[in-house]
Formats: sequence, structure tokens, C-alpha cells
Amino acid sequence: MSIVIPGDHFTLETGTEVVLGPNLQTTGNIANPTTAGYLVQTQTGSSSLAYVEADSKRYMPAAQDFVVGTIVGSFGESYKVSLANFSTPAVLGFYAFPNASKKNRPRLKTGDLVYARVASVDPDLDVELECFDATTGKEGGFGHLEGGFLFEVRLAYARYLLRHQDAPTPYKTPSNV
Amino acid sequence: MSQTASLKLNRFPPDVLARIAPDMLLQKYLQIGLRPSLRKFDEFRPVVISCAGVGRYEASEPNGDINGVGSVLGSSIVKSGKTTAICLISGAIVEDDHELVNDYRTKLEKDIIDSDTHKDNKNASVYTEVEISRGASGPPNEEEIAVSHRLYETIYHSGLIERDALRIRLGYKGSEELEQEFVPHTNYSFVLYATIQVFSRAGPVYDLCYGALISALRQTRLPAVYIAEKRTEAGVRRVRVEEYDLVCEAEKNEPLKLNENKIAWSSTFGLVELDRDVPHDEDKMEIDTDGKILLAELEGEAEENIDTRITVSSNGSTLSGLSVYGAAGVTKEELRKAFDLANRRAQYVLNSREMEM
Amino acid sequence: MNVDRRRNVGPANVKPLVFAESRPPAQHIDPKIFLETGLIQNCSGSSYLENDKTIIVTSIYGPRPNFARSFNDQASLKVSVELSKFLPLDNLKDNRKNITPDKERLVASLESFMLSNFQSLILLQNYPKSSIEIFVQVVALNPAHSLVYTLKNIVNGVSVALVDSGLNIRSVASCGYSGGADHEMAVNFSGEDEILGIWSDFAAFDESFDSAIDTCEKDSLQLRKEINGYLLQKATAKQ
Amino acid sequence: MVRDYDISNNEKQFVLTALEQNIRLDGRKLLQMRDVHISVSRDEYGYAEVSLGKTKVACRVTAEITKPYEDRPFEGIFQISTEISPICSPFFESGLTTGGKQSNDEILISRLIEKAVRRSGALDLESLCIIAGSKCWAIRADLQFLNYDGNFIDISSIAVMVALLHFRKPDMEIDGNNVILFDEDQRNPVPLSILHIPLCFTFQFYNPNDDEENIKGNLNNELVLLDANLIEERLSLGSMTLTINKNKELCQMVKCGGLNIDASMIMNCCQHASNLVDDLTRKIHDVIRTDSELRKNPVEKELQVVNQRET
Amino acid sequence: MSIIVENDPLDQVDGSASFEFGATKVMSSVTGPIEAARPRNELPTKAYLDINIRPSFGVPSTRETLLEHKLGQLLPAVINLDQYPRQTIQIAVQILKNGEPNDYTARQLVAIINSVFIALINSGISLKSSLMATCCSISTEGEIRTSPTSSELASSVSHFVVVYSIEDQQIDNLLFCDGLGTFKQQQLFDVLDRAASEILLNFQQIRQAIASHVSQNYVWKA
Repeated sequence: MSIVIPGDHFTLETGTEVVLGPNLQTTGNIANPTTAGYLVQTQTGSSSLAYVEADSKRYMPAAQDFVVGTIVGSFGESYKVSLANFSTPAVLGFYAFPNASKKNRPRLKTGDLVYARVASVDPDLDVELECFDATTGKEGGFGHLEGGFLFEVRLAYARYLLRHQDAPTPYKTPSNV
Repeated sequence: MSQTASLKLNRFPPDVLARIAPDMLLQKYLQIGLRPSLRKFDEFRPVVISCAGVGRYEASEPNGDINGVGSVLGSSIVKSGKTTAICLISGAIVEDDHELVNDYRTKLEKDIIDSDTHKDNKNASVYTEVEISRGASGPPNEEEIAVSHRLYETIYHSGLIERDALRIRLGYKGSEELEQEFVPHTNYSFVLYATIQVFSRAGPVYDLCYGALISALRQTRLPAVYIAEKRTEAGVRRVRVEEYDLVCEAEKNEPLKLNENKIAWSSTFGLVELDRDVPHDEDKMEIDTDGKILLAELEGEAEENIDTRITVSSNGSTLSGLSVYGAAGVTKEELRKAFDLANRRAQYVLNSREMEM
Repeated sequence: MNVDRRRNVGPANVKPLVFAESRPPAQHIDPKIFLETGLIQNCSGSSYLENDKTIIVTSIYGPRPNFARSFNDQASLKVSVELSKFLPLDNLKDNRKNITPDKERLVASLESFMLSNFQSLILLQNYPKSSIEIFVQVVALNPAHSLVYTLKNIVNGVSVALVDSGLNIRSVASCGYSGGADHEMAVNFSGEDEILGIWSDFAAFDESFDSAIDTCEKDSLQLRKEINGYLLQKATAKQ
Repeated sequence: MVRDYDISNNEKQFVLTALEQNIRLDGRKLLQMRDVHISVSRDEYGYAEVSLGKTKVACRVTAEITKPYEDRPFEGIFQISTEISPICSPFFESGLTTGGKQSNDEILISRLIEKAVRRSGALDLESLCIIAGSKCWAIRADLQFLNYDGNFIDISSIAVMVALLHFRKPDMEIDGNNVILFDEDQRNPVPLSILHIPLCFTFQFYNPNDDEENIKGNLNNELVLLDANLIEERLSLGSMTLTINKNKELCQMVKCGGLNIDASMIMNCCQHASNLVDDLTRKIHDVIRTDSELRKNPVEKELQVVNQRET
Repeated sequence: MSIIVENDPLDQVDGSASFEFGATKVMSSVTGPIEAARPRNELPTKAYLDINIRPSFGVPSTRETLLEHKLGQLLPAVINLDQYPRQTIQIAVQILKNGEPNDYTARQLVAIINSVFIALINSGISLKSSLMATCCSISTEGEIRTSPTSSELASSVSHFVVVYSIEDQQIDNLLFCDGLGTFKQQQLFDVLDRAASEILLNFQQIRQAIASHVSQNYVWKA
């Protein structure tokens, strides 16, 4: 794998389906990395995948990511959840919990930790979180986290840990101790 | 219930389109070889330089008596298109301290080394404050500060004003030479200040302010200064403080010496790529230019949206104070074109009758 | 130590220029005024008034939306007076208080006088939820002009700018001046023989006070003629 | 709007529970200070970088000749600037974007450092006088806060003192009303006259149980720790700063509100600080001594200059 | 010129770097995209750049404001600001060593631009291309010097800060040029050529610094 920086153009094969991953920008069939990192290109059948594996500190929400956030307040019928210090908070609706209804709403306080899934991301809107498994509608392990400690790690390491279940450190990050 | 929805083609007047889609409007004009400001691509706004005539040593009417009042030393009014800048220059006196701090060596060696110690600050500049009237009061905003400091920086490095030109040669009252024994130990220099007020702001403010400042400096006259008296005061706790009262002559003055070949005029250009994809009327004249179009003096919402700019000062042949920036990138060819226009513009403005005043 | 970070003020230990006065400032004041309107594009109305080496530029912004307050049934009026740097301010003394106030207090008292004058002249109720701002810039000042005389110039400048702005006003104001050896007065008249404001340093309301008012009125009538003449000429030129 | 770190209840509880057991996140004991690392510039005078764990501060001292204050004709001028740039954390907003308004933390740090160093007379101001009433040295110490991990106060006092000790001003001679300054090549620059080295020690107070217990006075099991890191500082219920020098003289003691604490605890804190101040002072002196030894021997320098001139 | 780059020395910001060449040293940090501190900084279609530059000594003045302004003119050419609507990208710069006379800012501006670029890379913010800045001066004899020293600057007739974008290891576009003092048209073109080859040469060092930092972040890949 080679290390690329912005400006290192490479040509995408035409005629085949190419799935573009993070940190790439294209004009026509020319792709340009938007940050420095490892260029990953893999071929699976007729389609190929290209992305730049880059490390950074600030978490940028992406749909279907599993995240741990801190409740920083509530607004209308939803909580505001901080995913990274000083970032725009994400929104977690009161009804985005399993079996939630007008009468049975979750009781979370400011400062509580929640484990959630990123439901939708649009740069022009607030990020939305959900605390249930999208396929089953059940709890799926999401919700309020009690006890333990929150460790901040660099994003590349977090991804590494998520992909390698046998990693020599606690399983999930941010994780419970 | 049958209703048909129809999409109506929306038409916006140019000023509305300029606000909601400035790039679109600009492209529509460029396609037919015009600019939103209706000037030719390389055409500048007309500029009128006049004497404000409010300086102490200036006369308010041609051939009239000098005003003889106030502390303004030079002034100018420059009008470019609809925008006006009024520049006033004043001054103060400062005790030269560079002798003191940079004169590292012992007295014996002073003469040998003097030649190379003062090289670094042979230039002087004008402490400038630009104020753009915009219907709000308060401290200067970022743009005003940037323009002000840019003027200071450009004048300083251009070498227009030498430090020596501001040095005060002290005399006695009524212009007699000062006798050697009364010459104070310290040297004095003038410090120049300028304030520039911009009204009806449109187009490049920097160019206008530069023009106003240069024009005012050309009108600036420095007073003759004499020592009125030497005071030795007993200050706090009986510390003796030696003070000189320096007085400026009411009428006697001499013009501020400028390096004539450094007098320049500043021009700003925008660089924009012609977008062939923007729909336009087929039958209209098509301009043939590949690459980017150079527009002189951007004005108005649609044009000022262009973010690739070239600003350069020229005395007609030599350049100074260059600023180039923009995402589009600038080629040498484009620079050459801009420089040629800036040179011609400077020759025209600097030699015009108004500039002579 | 507080330093102004937004201005390039130069070295700190400077001495101001002190000029030897070879001749007393001219006592004769030339009453001729030069008027021009509409010089400033990006505002509702503007005027340029030049009188005997004093230059006053007025610009009026508004009515524009007022977000500062939740609701007001009439426009809020704000007057800002700015004295340019380097102006000879020695003669701008407030004789009513027998002190030479600093620049800020001087400006504040000018602003409050103008505010009370024009508040009753502009039909503010026609512009609810809005704000109207008047900016007066004294660009150049004849050192022979006193505070009261400058005030007169400022008021007339604002008055012309108001007409240029097209804002609803009851009438065109014009301000007259009367200056004696020891007393000065400026009176602002609306068109209907009504006094909008008086600035005077008279201690008692005696005959001299009355005669000063009369002088002001005459002066104001003369000025009104000039202002109206200019405005008419401007209006016909437009057609 | 004030931005702050979002610290979860879980983290808060974890830290406090650990503190109760005399354990801190970084493995220190409650009253243990992080390692102080000091480095000074080799090629210029008056520049020091100090780190305390991850907290990092630099200080630059500069001098110029100016006119003394009217009411203090025999004294020079000494200023310390403590503006915090967002470079050390987005938690601190820059002065200009907030319209010149400083944050509370910034004001607190600047006041404490001002009192600790300037008012305690660490720098001999009278030695900065050149010609009474007309010329004196103005010494300026600019603190540059580079990384925030708690305890800016203590590290600032160290940085300012090291930079002052490291600084040399040009040597000079007075000839009537003229001042002649000597270049570094000509005469060795001279150090400032430092009268003592005041150092700050900041203690943070916590109550893992209930605040009310403290006020009622039944139970006083509040915890005290020294040299807090970021999360400890954000969770603190009150703090106290002691400024003390090698002679065990207390120069300043500040406790602005916060948790009520037992009076006897103050004595314990003083005792603890006075035990630490010796080591820290020695460390500072060591750094300065090593630096001056590393610099060229003055005689050698003189000869070099002479040689250069002859060739 | 010999360049010393320190990658990500700071802990609390999203990306940081120090850049040192000759007697000039600058430390820069980038944080973002973060929530706008006040509503007026929220731009509906792109990120707001909050730039803050602090001098090596003394309080920030109009000199630093102009430097901030210049940086603000350059950066939109490389940052994909439209990917972060309503957000703020905070850039804080601390000049550590001026390395030039007080009336000059050329060397500092070069170090600022280069360190901010590396800090931007470290922060992961989306960039359009790579870039590098360098400075040149023209002496009284008309000689061009690249990366002039303090005394060379002081005795020069004119000096320039030049920024080129770099694509595919080649010099691409002239993104920024700031020239002070007097010069002829041809002299400027010579300066641009010299600057371009200087940048091409020195960018290798920056590239290497970035690459070694990337591999450091992925130690487990080795």
C-alpha cells in the first residue's frame, strides 16, 4: 500500500463499477486524495473499491457507525449528544429507543453516556442517532452505558480495533473497562 | 379534482440574480462579451484626483493664501467611479531612538561601523487608518485593518519615503541657524499619520486608498521646526528631566521629499474562467478566448464574487506591492497581461493633469 | 497597558505638532455654503456641505429592520457624529458649561441635541419595527468656527440629507446662528415658524436673548432659501 | 457562548472513585507533581519551554529602552502577558473573536502570575533604571500557552522565572545623556537582577460524596491533590494556589471560593509545597547553569571578534 | 534550506505542526470542523475559517491581522470548505521565532503557510491539493536569493512570498504571491521560476515528514 497526499492523482478504470470510499474526490475518472494516508484499492468481482485510509482525531459521523456519546442537553423531543468535544452535537430522538412511546420515554440525564448508531448524516442537517437495531427494532445492546470509563483513541486505532477482534487491547473503543 | 401544475420559467432582474447566483449572472454577461458593470474587460473606472485644500500649508483656492491653520499637512480627494476617498495627512515629532539602540559600538569605532548598522531601516512609512463608511460605527473591522496595514507595509518597502526625508533640521525662531552649543543631544524626526475615509464603497478599496494616500503625500508639506526653549524640570522626587519645546513655524514649510520614481498607482484585476456550459443565446456575439478572462477593477456583486485576484502597483514601468491569490491559479501569461495594463494605467493616471494639481 | 490592536498607531513617545500662531484666526466668517446630495451610493440619503473650509458629510441609513428590540411601534433614531482625526478642536468649546470637554463628551452632547431635534421632525411612526441611523462626519473644520457655528452647519447638512433620503418628514429644517462678542446661539427652525431646538449660552432670557433669536431666524430664513434653491434646482435637473 | 469539554458522568465517577483510593488516572499519588521538563534556547537569550506532563508553555523575555512611568522615575518597567491562544485547546477562545474579552480562566491566570512574580518583587525594578526619569529598561515576558492538560498556573510561574533567569540584556554605558549599547560580540550581555524565585503550587479540592456534608461540617473527607491534569481540573470543586520561594517564604495564597475546606488542610498544603520548592528551584538553577556553561567562554569570544576584524 | 518539521506535537487540537527553517520557527494548529462559536460565523454553504495568529513577542497588532488576512486569501484555494457547511475550522498560529527584522513578515508567512498545511493534513480536513510556500529576495545588484536570511532581507530591494500547488509531484498552479519593494516584470518571472524549483526540491522533505507520520499512526501495519 502506498502513502498518498492531496494532489497525487490516479486514474480509475473506466467501464467497471468503482466504489469510492472516504477521502477521495473525483473529476471524471481522475481521483484525488483529500488527505494523507494509505491508498487502498481492492477488486471484488466486477466492481472495485478505492479509498484512503487516513488517521485523524476528530470523529466525523458516517451513517451506520456505532458510537458512544455524552448527553449534553435536550431540545424539544430529542437529546443533544456530543460525539466529540466542541463538535456540533448530534440529535437522538426520544422515540429512537426500542419500545419508546409518549408514556414510555427514556430517562437520561445530562452527562450520561449512550451507545448508539448513526442513523443519518447530511452536511446541511444535524446528525441523527438511534438506539435500536435497525433490522430487528430491538435493543441490540444500544442505550445508556453505566459505570466504566471513556477512553479517547485516535480514529485509525478505533477502526483497527473494530476490525481485529483479537486485538491485544480491550475490544470496543470507546469501551467499558 | 383535476388541477394541473405548471412550471413557470422564473426570470430575475440582474440585481436579484447577482445576489442569488452571482457566478451565473457573471457568466451570462461574459458569454456575450460584456461585464455586469458594463465596462470593457480591460477598462478601468474613470478616476478624478483633486486637492482637498484643507492642509495647513495648502491654499483652498488656486493662487490663494495658504490656510495657515490646523495640523493637517496634506490632503487629497480621489474619486473612482462612484467611490470617493478623502485622505488627510498629519504628523508628530519623535525623538530618534534608533541611534540609541542600534549604536552598539564604542564611540571610537562608531564611524567605521555606522555605514552598515543603519542599512536595515533607511525607509519610513505612514501610519494609516482606513475607514470605510458602511452605516455602522465602532472599531475598524478586519478588512479596514488589513487595507491600512497593507498600505503601511507597501509604502515602507517601496522606498517612497526615506527616513532622512523626515529628519528635522532644527533652527531658531525665524529660521536662523542653531548655534552648535545649543544643539540638543538627540535628533528628532517627523512621524506621519494618515486617515482615509471611503464613501460609497464599490470596487477595489485598496487601489483607491493607495491612490488617495500617494496623492496626499505629494501635497504634503512639513513645517520648519525650531527650539523655543530648553526646560530643565524638577519632576517627581526631584529628578531632573531635560525637555525641549519644539515649535513648528506657522507658515514656513517645505514639501515632503518623496522618491519621485517610486510614485506608483495600484490596479486590481480579477481572473475568471469562461464557463462554456452556461446556457446562452446562440445568436449573440461569442467571444473567443481560451482560458481565463482578465477583468480590470471588479465592481458590483457579480464581479466581486470572483476570488482570483491580482493587485499590483506600478510607476509606469517598475512594479511594487504585488498581491496574487486565488484557487484558479495564475499563469505568467496572465500576470504579464495584468502588468502591462497596470503599467499603462499608471502612466495615464500619474501623468494626467489632475495629478499635477 | 491597553494598546489599540486594531490600529497601527506608530511609536508611543511622540510629541504632537505645536504651531506658532503668527496671525489670529480669521474672525470673518464666510456664510456661503456649497451643497451636494446623493454622493454616497450605499445609503438612503446623503449630503455634502462645505462652508468656509468646514466640510461635513452626512449619510442616512434606513429605514432598515431593527433586530435589537423585540417590537417597537415606531422607528428608533440614532445619530452618530464623528470628528475626523487631525481636526483643530481648540475652538470647539461648550460655553454653556464653561469647560473644554474632551472629544467624547463633545460628540455626545452634539448627538443628543441632534437626536431631540430630529426625533420630532421625522415621522418615525410611519416606520414601525425599523431603525434609522444618521451618520455625520466632520471631515474638515475651519479652526475659526466655534462649536455653535459648527452645530449649525451639521444641522443643515443633516436636513438636506433627510430630504435626499426620501424619509417622511414634517418639513425641512434649517438652522440659524447668531454670534455676539460673548454669547452665541443656534436655533433650529422647522418650516412653520416652529423652533425645534435651541443651543445657547445665554444666562438670562433678556432682550439680547430675544434679539439673538431674531438674528437666528433671519439667518435660518436665508439658509432655507439656499437649501430650497438647491433642492429645486436638483429636482428640476432630474426631470 | 462558552465552549466546554463534555465530560460524562461515567468519567466523573470513575475519576472520583479512583481518587478516593489515592489513585490518579496517570498513576500518580494525590500530592505528586508531574515531571517538570525545562529547556532553554541555545542561540538566544530569554527563551524557555517548560512542560508538565502534556501541559506545555513557552516564555520569551524581551527588553527595550523606554521612558519610565512619571510617578516612578527610578524604576524600570516589567510586564507579563498571559493571553491564551486557542492553539492549546479550542476551549480557550482568542481575545479578538470574543471582542477583546478575556475568559475567566485567562483573567485568573494573569492575576495570579502577576501577583506571584511581579508583586512579590522577583525582578529588581530599580536595577532597570538607566537615567532617572528619562530612560529605563522595559522588560516584557510573553507567555505562549502551547498545550493544555491542566495546571497552567504552576507551569507559567516556572516558565516566567526560567526565562527571566535565562535572559541577558545588552551591556551599556552612559555618556552624558547618551546611552551606548554594546553588541553581543563586544561585551557579554548582562543578566537581570533576580531577587528570589517564587513558584506556584496549585491544589485542587474534591468531595466524592456530597457538598453539603462539608458545609454542615460533620464529615470532612474532602480530597486534595496537586498539579491536576485536564479532566481533574475540569471536575475540581475548588482550588488554592500557594506561591512560595526557596526560603520557605509564602508570597501569595489564593483560594477563590469553591469547596469549603478544613483550615488545617491549608497548613498541610503549605508544608507540602515548601518540601517541593527546593527540588524545583534546584532544577531551575541546574538548567540555567548548564546553559551558561555551554555558551562560549567570554575571552574566547573577544579574541574571535578581534581576529575577524583583522582579517 | 534545511527544514525541520514536527508532526502533531500538540494534544488538544485536531492537527498541528511546527515548521522551522533557518532562524524562523512557527507552530500551527487546526481544529475542526467544530460548532460555530457565534451565529454570525455560521455560513450557510461553507465552513468559516477562524484564523488567529500570535506574534513571538508582544500583543497581536495590525501586522498579525494582515497576516491572518493573507492566510485567509490563500486557504480557500486548498480547503474544500463547501464540504462543511455551517461549521468552523479554527486555525491558531504561534510564531516562535521571527528570524527577520520587525518590518518584514516574509519568512514568517512562509513558515505559517507550510506549518498550517501540514497541520491541515494531520487534522484530516478535506483538501484539494498539496501546496508549499517559499520566499525570495532581490538584492541591490539584482541577484535573486531563495529563503533569504534576516540580513539579506534587510538589504534587499524587494522580497516575495510564493505559494504553488503541487500535483503529481509537479509544480501546478501559482496560488499566492505577495511581493513588496520594487521590481521589474522580468525579475518577478525569474523569482517565480526560482521559487518553483526551490519548492519542488524542498517539498520532498515535507512529503517525507507527512509519510513518516502516517506510517507512525499505523504502527500495526508495519
